[in-house]
Amino acid sequence: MEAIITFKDVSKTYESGTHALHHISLHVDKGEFVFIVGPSGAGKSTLIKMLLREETPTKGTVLVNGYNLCTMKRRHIPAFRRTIGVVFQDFRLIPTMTVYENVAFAMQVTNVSTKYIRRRVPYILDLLGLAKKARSYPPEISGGEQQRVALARALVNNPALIIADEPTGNIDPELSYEIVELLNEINRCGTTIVMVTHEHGLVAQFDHRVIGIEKGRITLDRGGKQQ
Amino acid sequence: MEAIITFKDVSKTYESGTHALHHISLHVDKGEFVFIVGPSGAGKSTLIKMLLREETPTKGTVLVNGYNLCTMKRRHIPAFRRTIGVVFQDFRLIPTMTVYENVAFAMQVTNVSTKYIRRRVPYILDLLGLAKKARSYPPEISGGEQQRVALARALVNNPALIIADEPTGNIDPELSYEIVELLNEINRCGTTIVMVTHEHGLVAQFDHRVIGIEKGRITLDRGGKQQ
Amino acid sequence: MSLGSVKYLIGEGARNIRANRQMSIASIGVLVACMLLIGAAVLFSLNADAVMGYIESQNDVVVFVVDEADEEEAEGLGETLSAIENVSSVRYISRSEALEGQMERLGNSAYLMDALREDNPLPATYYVKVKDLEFLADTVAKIQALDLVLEVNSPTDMAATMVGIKKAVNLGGTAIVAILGAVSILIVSNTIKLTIFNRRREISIMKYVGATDSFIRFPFLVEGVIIGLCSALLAFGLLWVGYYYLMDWMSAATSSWLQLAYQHLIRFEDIAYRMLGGFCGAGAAFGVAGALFFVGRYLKV
Amino acid sequence: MSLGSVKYLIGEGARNIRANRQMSIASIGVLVACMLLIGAAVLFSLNADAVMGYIESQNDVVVFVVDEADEEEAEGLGETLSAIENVSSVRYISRSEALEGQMERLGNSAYLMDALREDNPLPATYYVKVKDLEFLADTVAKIQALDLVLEVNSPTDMAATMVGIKKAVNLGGTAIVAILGAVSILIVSNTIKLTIFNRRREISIMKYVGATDSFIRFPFLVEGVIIGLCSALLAFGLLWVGYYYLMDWMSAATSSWLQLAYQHLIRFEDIAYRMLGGFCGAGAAFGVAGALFFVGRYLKV
Ligand SMILES: Nc1ncnc2c1ncn2[C@@H]1O[C@H](COP(=O)(O)OP(=O)(O)OP(=O)(O)O)[C@@H](O)[C@H]1O
Ligand SMILES: Nc1ncnc2c1ncn2[C@@H]1O[C@H](COP(=O)(O)OP(=O)(O)OP(=O)(O)O)[C@@H](O)[C@H]1O
Ligand SMILES: [Mg+2]
Ligand SMILES: [Mg+2]
Repeated sequence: MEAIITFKDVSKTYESGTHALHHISLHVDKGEFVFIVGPSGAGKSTLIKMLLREETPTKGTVLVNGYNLCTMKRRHIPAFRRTIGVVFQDFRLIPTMTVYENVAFAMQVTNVSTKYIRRRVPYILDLLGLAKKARSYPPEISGGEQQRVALARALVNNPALIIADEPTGNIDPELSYEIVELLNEINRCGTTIVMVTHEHGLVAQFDHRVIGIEKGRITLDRGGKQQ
Repeated sequence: MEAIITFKDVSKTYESGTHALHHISLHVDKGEFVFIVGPSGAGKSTLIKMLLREETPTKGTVLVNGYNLCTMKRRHIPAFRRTIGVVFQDFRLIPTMTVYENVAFAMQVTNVSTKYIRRRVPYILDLLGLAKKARSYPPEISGGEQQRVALARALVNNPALIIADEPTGNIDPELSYEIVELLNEINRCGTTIVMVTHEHGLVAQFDHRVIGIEKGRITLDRGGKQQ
Repeated sequence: MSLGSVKYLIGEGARNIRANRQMSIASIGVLVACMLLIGAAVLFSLNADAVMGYIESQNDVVVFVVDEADEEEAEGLGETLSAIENVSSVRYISRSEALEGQMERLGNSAYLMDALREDNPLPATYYVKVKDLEFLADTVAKIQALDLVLEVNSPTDMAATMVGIKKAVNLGGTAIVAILGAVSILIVSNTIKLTIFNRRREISIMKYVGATDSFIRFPFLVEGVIIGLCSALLAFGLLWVGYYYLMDWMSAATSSWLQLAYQHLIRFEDIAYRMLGGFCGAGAAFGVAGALFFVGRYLKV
Repeated sequence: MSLGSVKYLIGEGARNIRANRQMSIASIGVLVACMLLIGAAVLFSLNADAVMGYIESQNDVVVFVVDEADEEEAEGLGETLSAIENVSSVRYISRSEALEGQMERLGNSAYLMDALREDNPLPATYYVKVKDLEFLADTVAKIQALDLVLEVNSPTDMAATMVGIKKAVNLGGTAIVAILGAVSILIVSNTIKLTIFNRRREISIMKYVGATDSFIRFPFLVEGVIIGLCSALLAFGLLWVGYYYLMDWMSAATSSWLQLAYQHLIRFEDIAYRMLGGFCGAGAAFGVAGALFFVGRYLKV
């Protein structure tokens, strides 16, 4: 199958001197659902940030969605990022925008019609149980609600690739299950999903590929039984 | 036993009109270990914020550590807060201070000797596996590391009451277990602990009192077998 | 960008002003303060220039006519004088008028000169006003070369002084406005920096969601231009009111000096359009500078 | 607070300047700009005052002595005049000196007055300088009342003008400094607001950890005072250098008017201490204002 994510011998050393990733090589095919697990500080978020070109590798090559992130021009980054939906570990909601505006913003940048935005955003918010919070500002909602807004923003554009860095860390187990079920549903329609999680329960319930990272190295790469 | 936390018929309605808590009455005795569980948006963080006087109840009375939080003078708040160690759901680390300084700051405000601070802070950081990150700034460390810094800050003053709002949401299960084990240890020495968590696994492993909150009401209050 | 996008982005700019109220108010305060300073300096230097011009025009070149000249010849000289390029006006004082003037000037001691009435030693005189004091020496030389001219007394020293003062006023005014301008740019750009620094996280989040640089900049531009134009109007209004109060106060002043100055002050209406234009331009530049120069550094994520 | 705490808090203040480099630089820029403006205005108005004072001192009251007075009597009058309160100096011109002076003033036309040599109609004269033109009328009345005084010609109109201009310069100078001061306070307080607004989250976190208001304020105070004092020194140095260059330029100027003005300008050293004091005071006030007024609103958590 066609690869949507390719890491070729990628290493990352932060300016502070921390070696976050060591010689990572990795393929994720179109349509896969990948869990990334590992202890705190292992380098999971660093890997995710690399996929978004928030960080660039110190060594090696990263290819995502057909873009070579190491050689791409700065002006092509926005177009590239629009092909991806991301849930950040620290949410990254804009505090001066309401929940609705935060989600709508991700659509506005893609140049779709206002009419479509007006229909799509409430639909997604409703899907994640946020309908009542549409007009609240991020600091006025609970941690779990904020996390779901971040998720809503990642889903709203129907991206080909969804990257989620612990999208259920602040959410109760029942809702977490529903959310992964939703992602599973989306995955079935062909969207590739990469999800970092600490919840072994979820990983066990959904039988997908699992990549384990420890101290910046891949220590586990187990395919799900669907493969 | 003596009560350290007392909620008397507390209701909270936010300015936005959200009824976050309805007629909550609650006692926590000195030396107890209490898990608070419940779905996202149930009002757990609101309850925690009330304990810290970050929010004041719309109706009812809150007594913590011998202070009546509804009638206390503004100038007594700092002294009151120093008797409590808190892990916030959103960490609340100061981004312009290093990890070390963030933890040391909580000690500086209590007026203890510099010598003691210099000994105590590295000890606590080491205990939480943060020794190597002491000189990093919060935006330069991983989510789980940030969460542990917040925990270190809560523990460093040996407070009589520790309040933790999802202190393990960003931490892998093994480390989470160790952290709750650590809190358990501290609890055995007489410290009262109130911990909000979504991880049913942890709640099951440590057999303590569990308070369940749903839609702003207490729906469950089950004593652990120690009681 | 589609029309929908542009509409959205303009709306965003307007919304941001409300969302960042504290910053908007602070920016407007700083901008108005700077514009007021510059506006006041411009008004002051234009007025000083006008008053100096008036004082300059009060200086006469004194031309003594030879005693031999009769009335007709003297008149002819007057016409010749008027024809000289740099001469703006000519006033004739006959010999007897000159004596009377002299006596008048002595005041109560005038009788001392009574003895001179019979044999008037004073010559007939032309008081000549020149257009531009800077070319006074030239003009005096031309007059001196004329027939019937006994003697030319020119206020060379006074002229040098006046030319000096006028140059100083011009130079000083320009310098003050330039310095205020430079200082204002420093202050305003620091304010813009602070305001945008405050929102660096917001900007980086937008980039991570896939916004292009111009998509992020445009609302900043709209916001800055709105704030700039509001400040321009506010500063213009305040300056107008302040100037009118000042004029009012001067017109009521008893000092003849202030009265004299008052009559030669420029009216606000005379420069209102240019000033409003300048303010609005500066205000708009505020928005452009903010969006183009200062947002840029936070876009590199 | 213990000594350890105070040391820690001072250290925090210094550290914050580095930690918030962007904001510190912006604040210093704004402060220096404002101080430069005010300092320049103060220097200008003090100098204008000094020059006006010199010009004022050039005005003479002319006292004509009666013809009957002999040399001795005239000298006596001089002493009496000097003794009058508001009189600063007295200069005597005898009758013959007066005539020669008159002739000199006529320049080449002096021969016109040759006839008067025999029967000099001009009186002996005292040129009296007064200390304060404002009380000129009083002084003139006193002189008029003296014996041997034939006539007093006083520059009443000139005096009124000079008094008017001096008042205007004083008033204008004070007004400019006051307005600049007010504008600066507006600008600086807006800058402080922005800087502290930027750190509202930090402040609230400190409160949640149990810091008292004063514990949070103290580092802001230290930080503000350090920034204020740095700005004061910077502004003072820049002003000093600038003033010296200006003086240098004026001393080299060929215009006699500028030369004259130059000789009566005040030296920077004469006001350096007061100005440095003022700047440092304003700088320190910056820190105090920031810590006391503007931090306050974010402490209420
Ligand atoms: N911006 C940065 N500068 C320097 N070091 C960093 C930076 N970000 C992360 N690190 C370090 O790199 C290592 C890997 O961090 P990363 O965020 O990838 O961990 P993680 O696997 O996501 O952990 P967690 O589960 O706690 O989120 C950690 O040691 C961290 O301290
Ligand atoms: N500052 C606020 N202003 C208005 N509404 C708020 C505010 N904070 C919380 N709420 C609302 O109050 C309700 C309870 O919020 P709370 O943060 O207590 O939930 P929680 O139990 O902590 O949820 P989570 O598990 O997601 O953190 C939610 O509906 C939330 O949207
Ligand atoms: Mg992470
Ligand atoms: Mg919560």
